[in-house]
Amino acid sequence: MTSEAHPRLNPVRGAAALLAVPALVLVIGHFLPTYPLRVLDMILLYAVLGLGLNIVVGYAGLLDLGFVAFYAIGAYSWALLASGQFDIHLPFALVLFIGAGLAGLAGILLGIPVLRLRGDYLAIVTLGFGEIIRVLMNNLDGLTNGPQGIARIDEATLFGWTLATPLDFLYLLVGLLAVAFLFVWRIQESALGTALAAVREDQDAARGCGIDTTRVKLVAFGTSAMIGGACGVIFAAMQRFVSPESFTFWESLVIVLVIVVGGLGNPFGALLGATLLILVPELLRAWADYRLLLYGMALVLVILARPRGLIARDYGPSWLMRRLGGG
Amino acid sequence: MLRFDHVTKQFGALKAVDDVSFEVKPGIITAVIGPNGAGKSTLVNMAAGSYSVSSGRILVGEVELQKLPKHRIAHAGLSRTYQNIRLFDGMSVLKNLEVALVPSGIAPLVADTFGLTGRAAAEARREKCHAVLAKLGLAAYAQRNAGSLAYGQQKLVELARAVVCEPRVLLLDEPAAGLNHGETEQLKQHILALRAPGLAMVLIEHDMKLIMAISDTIVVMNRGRVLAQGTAADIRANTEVQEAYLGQPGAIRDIEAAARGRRNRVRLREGEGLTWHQP
Amino acid sequence: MGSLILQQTINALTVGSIYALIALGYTMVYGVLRLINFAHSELFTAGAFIGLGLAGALGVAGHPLGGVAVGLVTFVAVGLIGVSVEIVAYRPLRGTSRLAPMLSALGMAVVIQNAVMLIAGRRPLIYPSFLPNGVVELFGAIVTYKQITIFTVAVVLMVGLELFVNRTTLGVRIRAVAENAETASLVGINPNMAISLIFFIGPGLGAVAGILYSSFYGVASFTMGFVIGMKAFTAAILGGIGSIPGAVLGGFLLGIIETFGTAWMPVLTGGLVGTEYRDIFAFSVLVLILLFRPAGLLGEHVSEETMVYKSDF
Amino acid sequence: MKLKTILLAALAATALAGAARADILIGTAGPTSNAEALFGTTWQNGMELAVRQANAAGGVQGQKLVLLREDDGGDPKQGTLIAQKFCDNKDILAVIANFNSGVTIPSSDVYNRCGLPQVTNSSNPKVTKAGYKNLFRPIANDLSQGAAPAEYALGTLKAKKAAIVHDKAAFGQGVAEVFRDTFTKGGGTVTSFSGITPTDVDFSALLTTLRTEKPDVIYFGGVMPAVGLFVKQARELGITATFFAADSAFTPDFIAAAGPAAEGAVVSFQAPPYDSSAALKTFAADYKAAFGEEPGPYSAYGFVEATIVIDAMKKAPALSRAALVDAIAKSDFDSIVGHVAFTPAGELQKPFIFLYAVKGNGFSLVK
Repeated sequence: MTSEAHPRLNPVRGAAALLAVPALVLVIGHFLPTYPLRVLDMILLYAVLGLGLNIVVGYAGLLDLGFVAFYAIGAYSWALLASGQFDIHLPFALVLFIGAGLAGLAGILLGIPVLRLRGDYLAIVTLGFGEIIRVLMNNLDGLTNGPQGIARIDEATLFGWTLATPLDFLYLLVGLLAVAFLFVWRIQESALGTALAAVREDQDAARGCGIDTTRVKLVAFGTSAMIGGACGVIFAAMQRFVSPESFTFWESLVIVLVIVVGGLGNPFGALLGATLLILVPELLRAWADYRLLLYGMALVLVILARPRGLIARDYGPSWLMRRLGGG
Repeated sequence: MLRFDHVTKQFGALKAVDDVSFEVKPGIITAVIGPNGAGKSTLVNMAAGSYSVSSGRILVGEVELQKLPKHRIAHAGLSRTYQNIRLFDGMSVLKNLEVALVPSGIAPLVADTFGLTGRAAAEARREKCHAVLAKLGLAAYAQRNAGSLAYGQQKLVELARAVVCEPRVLLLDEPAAGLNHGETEQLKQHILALRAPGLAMVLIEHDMKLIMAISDTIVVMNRGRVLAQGTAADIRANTEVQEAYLGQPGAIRDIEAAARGRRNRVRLREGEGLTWHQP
Repeated sequence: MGSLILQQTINALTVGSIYALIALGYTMVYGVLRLINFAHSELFTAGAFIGLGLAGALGVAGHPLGGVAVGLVTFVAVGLIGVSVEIVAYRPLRGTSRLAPMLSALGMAVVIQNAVMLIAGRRPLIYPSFLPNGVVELFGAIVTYKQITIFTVAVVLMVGLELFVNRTTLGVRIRAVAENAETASLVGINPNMAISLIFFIGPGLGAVAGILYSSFYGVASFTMGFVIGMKAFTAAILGGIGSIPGAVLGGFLLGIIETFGTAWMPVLTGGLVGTEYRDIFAFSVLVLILLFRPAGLLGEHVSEETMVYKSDF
Repeated sequence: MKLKTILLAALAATALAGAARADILIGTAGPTSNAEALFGTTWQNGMELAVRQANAAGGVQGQKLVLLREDDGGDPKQGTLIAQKFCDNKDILAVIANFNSGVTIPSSDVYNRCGLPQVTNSSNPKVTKAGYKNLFRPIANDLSQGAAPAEYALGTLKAKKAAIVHDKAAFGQGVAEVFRDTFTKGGGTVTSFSGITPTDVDFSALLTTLRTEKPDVIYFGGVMPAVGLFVKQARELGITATFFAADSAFTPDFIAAAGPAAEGAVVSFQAPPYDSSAALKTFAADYKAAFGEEPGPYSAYGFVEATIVIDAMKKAPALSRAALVDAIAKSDFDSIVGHVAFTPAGELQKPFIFLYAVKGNGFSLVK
């Protein structure tokens, strides 16, 4: 009976499946011209962002419309701690943790007052928070250099390996994506995931079952913010320039769209959604003027056809593992 | 075990529950009956923390429930079912039950997420859920989505979810509402089977046959106040109760009929299950 | 000092009138469907451009009376667009999840904005004012006829809407559906009909706001909807989303908060917080209101006890 | 109907891409969507005009030129993606990109890595700080653009007090800060230095405060349409100070938007008046013939930037990226706006700034 609920994986197949895909992506990366490679980098970055936001939106059912704030905090961490701005030059690995940590902290600090709000109100407050952070980045000239942004950020070096080319970042991002993927999958399968799902399905009943919903939501918020922060650090390292215009409300929406189009609460959904939302606008470049119009139409059509996303919640990694393990 | 001590709930000008005091003892089934609007559900919702308490105390053992946040009430040993089913529709039946067993506190949660507590603890929780499902005849549905089950089965899943965490007090809010005869019969058997020395069960129900068949003591409420309490026979004899149910002659007939049938089967020991607090 | 305060109040009421008119569209849709209609701000923009096109076609640009005609026709035209948007992009999603229609609304916002861009061009268009010219001095403050007209039109429309919703059969039906769509349909009210009506009136009012706005500022650009939409939405929340008087109050209040915040915050904080924080005032107010009075100022206070919905999205 | 249009556009785009392979390609990226769509589009139209004229004159070494126009949306992320796309396309020999400083800075890293000559229109002084040899800026940077009006206000207008407003965007704040510093250094007093948001349309609150400061001049660091609205609303509130604005306001739109309020406003621009020289007059007429509208605020710059690239192609010993970098660095000719020659840092040797005042329906040169 339990084997049905929680299949024992065939470890060889499981490991093969887990390693094969990232390895394949890396191999492909070596043969790609640089432009598609950069696009691939962006897809992976947004996939990780999607995985992070999914914890809050997909698992816990809380709409966060200000996710870009955490991304911005991460990006500015690297920009401030590894540039000539204050002449601080910390190592990349350390800032990755600082950025993620600061973002997580911001998530928790924001979460404490707002997480008792429900649904739409939470969405609106997070939206307001996202905008406030962006306006602060734009206005605190002494700290962030305001609208001019911070240029000439250090090249990232990870244990002697300098991240310079898009291919370098592909390695980093594939690694990060793998870690994030395993992490969110683990959350989904663990007691925390169960608690988050209960919060999503029926908050009151969840509390009736003894779930401290506020605290569980806080954990989700903080974790997701941390992932957003880590992505921000990497984004700043890739661009070597940050300015407030990279962190508009539109970015938050794109990340929400990544998971909603791909499939809420499904890690595969974030991967598919990121692929579509980054790739489609690039492919539509040929249409120039009609690009955004078509993009908007495609969005509406996808949502009308599959309101719960392209990949249903149930067909996640656990399902795949069952298929592989049982097959 | 569960004690209401001068409990009042005020909704604006309306006193939905007005200075109610009684105690529910472990090991038996206590029914709370009364016409619509009598305050039964309000009472349950206050005990479960869904409503705040305007004044008075609700105690499980020495713990004052009205001071606790809602989720701590569950930790204090009180669990409930809902009048309108409130299952986690999008989750499997098994997961629905696992929710009730999620460890509390951040540290255990984080430890569990990273697999630090090992598989054993999670396995043990899962086994427990399976055991309860088996007991309630739901084993076959463990992997089904709760929302996809038939109404009667959903009611049972809710019951399973309420008992899997081994509560000391179990509040059943109209468990038989909407069930057909066969399902009600099945439910009756399950409730009786759940009777245990350490468990105080409170049953709110409109189905008088079911009440008379399984409850050991009865509290009658009307207009927010306790009108009468006692065995089925006491209740039947109470003129105030008859007045309250005037216009519902069928109900009073049910009470009488059921009480007659029951007297022969169960002998209720005096003084057990119901204690009076005179205002 | 007195005239300064008066001047700022007049400024605030002008901006507030426009916020309030747009906020009505958000609040009505939200009240019935619990949907944040992101496309609303773009319909506001579309209204300004359609009005401009009409005025050009009819040759009435710049005439106040012509403005009334243009306003009426634009109201209907944009109202019909609003109704179609609902039928095409929101109705099929009703009952799926709360997230899907909202994102569909976002998609529609992108579509409408770019359609306006492709049709009307990227260049901000100089807008012929439909408002009368002239100035009166009032205790040292300068009040333009334009400001007076905007305020009057807005107040007339808002009072009209309030009367419509409370005094007419159609209005009562809308309220019934807003209260509870299921019960309303039991007593024979077609919820779709009421919802269509809301998607006619809301965008229609938004379109009029678009014309007033562009007439007042003298320019219309295809991107102008987004920010003003956010502000108007804030106003709707501030007043209590779902409440019509709330949206009006919220609009005026937000106008006042922004104006006085912008004017005095730099003085009060010794220049630390400057005028560039204008948008933050709006959003901070939004956040604070939601934290301490989630139902808004005039919204019905919904305690957790009486909320009977399961999942949020 | 709409579908048909889209399909036609798609076909056209495909046809263009197909034909382009044999030709010399010049890439350009700027914001042709979002808030700055007007600037980006008319700027690119200016280049398009230069390319068409060059083709009509026989192209370069017998080959036709094709301008590949991309939309970066003013978004740094898209800017770098486009940069890489251009880098990867070996047929692209030069790019004119980007319009926004915030996009140019990260993109210039990418262009530098593939040695693609980049001519930029973004005026922030930081843009050229990286010292990239392949990056050229044939326009005055914010330093010159902010300083000239301040000197004029102090010297010619004898202004004592200035209020400064900027739109809190990279360009607007940049020039406003230069104006402030120059004005203060020259002995003037700055009564206030306020930021607004670029999307603002209502300045009444700020203006009511400014009115009490009674400044002699008000400098507005920002772009259209905000600058037009600002001037108009200021006059409506009875503010009589002389206005100063940056080059974005050098367009008939500004006069139309502000109406009579624009009269006397001083605008800096990097070209002599359109009607001052035959070349500029021709440009304006040609532009109107080609695109059916008046040139945008940055059309002339786009035209000049494309001309620089085309001129370099004609003079370069070989048609390669590296050869073009050298050839552009050696640019030495008179464009429609003035003489083009670069410093080793890629800046214009003699940045030209002209000040105009609004007179009636036109601009007249004041300095």
